[in-house]
Amino acid sequence: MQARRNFRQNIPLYLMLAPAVVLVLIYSYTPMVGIVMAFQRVLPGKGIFGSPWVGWDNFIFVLQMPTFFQVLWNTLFIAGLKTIAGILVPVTVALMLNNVTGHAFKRTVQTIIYLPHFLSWVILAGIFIDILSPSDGVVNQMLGWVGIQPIFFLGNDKVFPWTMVATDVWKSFGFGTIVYLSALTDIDPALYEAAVVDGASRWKQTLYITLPGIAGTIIMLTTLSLGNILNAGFDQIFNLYSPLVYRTGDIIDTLVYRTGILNNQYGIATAVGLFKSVVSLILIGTAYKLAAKFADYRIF
Amino acid sequence: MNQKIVRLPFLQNILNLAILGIIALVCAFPILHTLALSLSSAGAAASGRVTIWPVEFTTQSYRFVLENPAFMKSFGISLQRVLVGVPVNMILTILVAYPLSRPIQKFRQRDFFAWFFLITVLFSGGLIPFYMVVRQTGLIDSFWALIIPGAVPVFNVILLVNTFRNIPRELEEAAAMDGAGHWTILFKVLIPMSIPILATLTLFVAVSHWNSWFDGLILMNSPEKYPLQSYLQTVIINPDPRFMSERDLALLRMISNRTTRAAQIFIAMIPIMVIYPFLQRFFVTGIKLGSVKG
Amino acid sequence: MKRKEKQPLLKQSHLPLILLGAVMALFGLASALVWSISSSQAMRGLITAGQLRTRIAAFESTGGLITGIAFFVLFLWCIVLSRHGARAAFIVGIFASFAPILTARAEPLLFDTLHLQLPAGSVVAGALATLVFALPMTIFFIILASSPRVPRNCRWVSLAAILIVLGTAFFPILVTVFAFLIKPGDPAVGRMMEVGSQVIKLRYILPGICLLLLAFFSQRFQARRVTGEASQTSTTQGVTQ
Amino acid sequence: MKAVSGKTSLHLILISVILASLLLGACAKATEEPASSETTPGGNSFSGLKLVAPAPYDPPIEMHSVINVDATVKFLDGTDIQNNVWTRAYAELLGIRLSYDWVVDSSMYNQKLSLSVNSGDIPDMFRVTADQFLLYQEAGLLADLTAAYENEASPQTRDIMTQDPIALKSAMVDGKLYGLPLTDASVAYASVLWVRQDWLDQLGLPAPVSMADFQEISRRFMQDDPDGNGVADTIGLCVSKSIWNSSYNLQGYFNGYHAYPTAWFERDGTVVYGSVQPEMRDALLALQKMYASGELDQEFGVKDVNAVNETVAQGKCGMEFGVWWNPYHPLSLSQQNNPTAFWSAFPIPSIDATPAKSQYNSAIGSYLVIRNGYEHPEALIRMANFWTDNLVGSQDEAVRNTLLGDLDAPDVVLYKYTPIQLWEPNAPIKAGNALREALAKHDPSGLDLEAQWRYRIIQAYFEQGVLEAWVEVATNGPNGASAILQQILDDRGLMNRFYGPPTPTMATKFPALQSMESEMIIKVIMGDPISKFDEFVEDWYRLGGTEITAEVNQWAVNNP
Repeated sequence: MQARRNFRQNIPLYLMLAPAVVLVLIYSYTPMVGIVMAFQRVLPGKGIFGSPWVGWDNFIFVLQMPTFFQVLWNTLFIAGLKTIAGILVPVTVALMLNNVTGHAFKRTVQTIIYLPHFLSWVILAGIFIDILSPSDGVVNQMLGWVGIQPIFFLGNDKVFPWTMVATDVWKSFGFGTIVYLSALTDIDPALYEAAVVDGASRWKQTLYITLPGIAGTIIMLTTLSLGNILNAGFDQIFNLYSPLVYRTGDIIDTLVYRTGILNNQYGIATAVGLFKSVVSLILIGTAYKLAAKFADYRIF
Repeated sequence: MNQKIVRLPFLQNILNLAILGIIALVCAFPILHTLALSLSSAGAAASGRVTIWPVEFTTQSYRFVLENPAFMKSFGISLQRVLVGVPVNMILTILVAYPLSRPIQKFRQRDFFAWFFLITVLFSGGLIPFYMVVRQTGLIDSFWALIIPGAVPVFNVILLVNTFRNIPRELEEAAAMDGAGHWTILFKVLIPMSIPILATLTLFVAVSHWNSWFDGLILMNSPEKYPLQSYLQTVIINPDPRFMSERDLALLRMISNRTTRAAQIFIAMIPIMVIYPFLQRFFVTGIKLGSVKG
Repeated sequence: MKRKEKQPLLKQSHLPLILLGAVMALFGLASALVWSISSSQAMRGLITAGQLRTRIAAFESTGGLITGIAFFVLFLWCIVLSRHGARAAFIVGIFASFAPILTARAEPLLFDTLHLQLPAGSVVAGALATLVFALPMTIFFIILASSPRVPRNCRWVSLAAILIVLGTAFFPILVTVFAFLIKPGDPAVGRMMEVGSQVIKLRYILPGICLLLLAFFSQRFQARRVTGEASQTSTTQGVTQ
Repeated sequence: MKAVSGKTSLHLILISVILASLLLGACAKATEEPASSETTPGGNSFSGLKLVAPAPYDPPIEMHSVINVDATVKFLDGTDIQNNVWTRAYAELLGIRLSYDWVVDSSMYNQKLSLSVNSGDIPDMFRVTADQFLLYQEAGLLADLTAAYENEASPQTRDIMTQDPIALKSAMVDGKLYGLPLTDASVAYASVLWVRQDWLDQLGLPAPVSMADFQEISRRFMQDDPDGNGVADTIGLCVSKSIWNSSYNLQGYFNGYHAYPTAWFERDGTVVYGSVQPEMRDALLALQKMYASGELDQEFGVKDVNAVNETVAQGKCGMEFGVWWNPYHPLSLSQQNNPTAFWSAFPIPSIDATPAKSQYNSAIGSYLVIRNGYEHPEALIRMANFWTDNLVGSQDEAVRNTLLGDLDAPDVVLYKYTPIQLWEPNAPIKAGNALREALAKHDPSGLDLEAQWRYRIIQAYFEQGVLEAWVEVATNGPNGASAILQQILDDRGLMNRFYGPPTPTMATKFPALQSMESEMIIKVIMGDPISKFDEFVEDWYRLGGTEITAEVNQWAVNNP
């Protein structure tokens, strides 16, 4: 009885969920059948059911690919640097902004640094290709004034990963700053007054009050980004990389795209994709456990 | 709670302001440079004399771009996509977030549905199966292919679920006492209380529709149907010169030289810069409510 | 206002003008020959482009120098022997004598000393050298055509010569600028280039012939006037045309 | 009052003369209005044109295809990709109603094709790359065209298909033809030696025939400051760090020593890999000496093509190995600050009596294929015939204006509306020879429009001293680069014996071997001991070279 009454009462809930569930079933779950391709030698035109089953061969082939570990290292290197920089820069900028008294200046700086976050990587790629070009790019011109030889930011494979990190930080540190700024405003001002009474220097105040105050937010944001460590930014790199920098610029997603779509090796591409999904599942799992323990943040 | 801000000593304050000014300039410079480039003459741009200020001012490239039918058509498609896509996404996000925010006792299958949506973020079948499904559902080369497949933005759902959970239970129980059903609770209590987060999500969804380029390239059958970013991707990330004849290269240089590219980039930024200040007020509080409190 | 009395171009003999016209025509003929022979050899692959360039450069530098000096001396001589309008014309004309000297040295002057960087640089250098010849000669003929003292036939010849100098000087350059900068690949421009390459050969020849004609008419006018005076029939109002 | 009127009339005439000269300038502008082309390209019918076409299909057949476009593709008003002069020609003259399932930007063509074929949506006729061709053939998706080719191919099409020896062979699997190769001149990718001719003349040096001449010229170019700026900054040979590129490459130098790096060739009966052959050793030693004496740029190992373009523009570069069209780019850069700069092309000098051979790979990039199961595979052959019979080598200006593109609207390129474009492989050589004959006869009438234009440019160089025209003279003029291509095609060329898809071991191991190879070459040139080459040869065989060589020989057996 209780179950049926509950059910009748919850009918509106099911009605609400129905459209979304149907759409997600069609466009997210049915394609998941394609994961089977990771264990097949995919023949074009035969679709998913006609290709022969090869078991773990694709994965073995991937592990033998000399470029695979280089790509894995690139992904971890670029994503890792992005995460670290994605924390340090916003925190410092938030601290600096916090010390600004002029309200108008604070708001304009906030508005300007937050705008790049909303621009698409296609637009930004167009802009960066133009200003970073070795021959007539503005950045190299400025370097020229200081006497530094022009650097081929997007073509030299030693410099490329660092350009990716720098441009990504340029785009997204505004978002992080806003979050940390709002966390800073939550710290109880009484703590500051007590510290001033004890004669703590400004530096000590930052160290013992401000940082612990926002530590929770920092940990929470870090663990969240730890989850998608393997997504080192497909949009950004796809629009900015070129054969010149494949050695250090290629990441898992771009490798999957090239081997899959361009070289028609769908089995291998899906295998790499599956490997990445499993690893990021494990990472996200641990990340959320850490987040729950430290900053008591739970999704549901 | 007027927090007494301890003023920095004079020198440090100036230094702080200066550094922040430089940071703001570094952020704004590329955008200003693009604007300056788009307003300069092709000759000035080629010889690299343009930094922040337009050299040999001319609106020639804007006239050229605005007369270019392909650009205007894709601009229209992107606008259409945002106008249709945002309401669809927001409605579905709200409809999903409400049931998932009900307490477990009331709605025992809540966690099942939660994981149902979360898994789609972690696993995707890959491009080929997705393309096949979109083709079988007859969406290839239709405007709806840009809207329907991505209709349920799961990250936004998570943010909204948290917001709904933070709204104090008493308000709901009070409404329930007066015999309000789920729908009235949703519309009368929850939505009015979470206007800031809804504004933030609207901005995020609008921006993601405006900025997405990959689905346009893959799912559309002819360049006339590309949304703006897909069109820009083919024009700005210029094609491989190796396979072009001299005549094509000369023609391409005329079509996508630096100033016309800059003009197209800048026009693509205008909508975002227009709606951005209006919604900025909301999302500082919105973000705090959604992700931080937890 | 007393009507000016017509006079021959030069006082005594017209030798300098004749020589000037002859030297100019001969130099034109010589350079046309050198250009067409060596270019046809080069086109058949008998000599390489490098050898063609050196041969032309050698001819233009030595030949140009001698002709330039000859022009200069003859023009001076004409200035001495002429009065009023004719003298003014010859004074302007003397500047044209620098043109042959300049042709061989236009490129090194423009690009090595001045370090200019121009698209179609050699076309510009060619135009410069032509300008140094065409401008003074055009003004020379304009002065002669418009000064009342000059005999009528000479004025008609000068009139025609203006067009000839302008045509032979600037038409080829106009065509080359069109071909390389404004409308590459256009068949109409292609046909004009064919004409242009023939016209360029006449650059010195036709003006030279015009000078010879001037000398001839002026001398005939001088001879007829002498016979006229001898027969004492001229009235004070001026000579019957 | 006759005198007064006489004087004024003279003044009037004078003024009119000056006006006339202004008009002279104006009339030059008159040529700007395009001659009104008789046939309005939009809606013309083909009756006015002399076109060769077989009896059309009755009733007309449907054919679905796909095509790529890019920003340069333009349409005349009233036409678009689905309805234009080419689709109308196929429909009216051949009875084939061609329609495009999808049209995509060139940069996304391969992705879109791979997506639609793999999801079972295969067009009737479409263009594929070499890898896709083999993959789809292996999956049984492609129709057998052997019969259709034998019965329907016109002599003109057969000539085009056989001009490049390996074109048809690369499109055959087990003796059956599965696609029409989109022909391109493989020989156009062979290397020739480009030398600064004005420096040669200035220093009075002879043309480089032997490698000894080459070394002498390189030394003199480096020492004698030919650009005359008083600074010893000129380099003998320009090389970039991508040493197998289409310009500033090293394979030309190695070919002079009869070594053929990165290429496979037959030696005493078996197919061997060039980079590990003994001749490489002497070439490397010679290059090492050149580097040590300063004839090579000291930082060539880190300079990419753009950086080396810079040295050419500054007039520091004396010689380079590159392809035949290098004057168009990058050598034209050397004219920036020295208008008398002039490069000449020479065949590869040889170290000994036997003339050196330039190596080149097969340039067949893509194929036209028909879906297996399509009822009319011969339609593709008929469409190919329509192109070759009416366009290749034809002087009919009306046909070319209607089908290829009207010179009065130069930026509307009509032939881009059809994937079936069969350009004559040896076109550059044939055009060059035709041009040279016309130059010798001083009569351009026999040439097509574009060649006539090149004739005029060369004429302007020779007869009016327009130095910028050297680019045309150096490529198509007398003993220009296209003439050398003819020699390479006859007996002074070596086609890479292996032109198949990567063999299994090659797919996994070859990239690593290749990067090992180029690193070794650059290091040895920059001073490492020659023993590094010997070590490389051992490592190459040990790390997969032996299996790859065996597989290549296996492939060579059934691909003569």
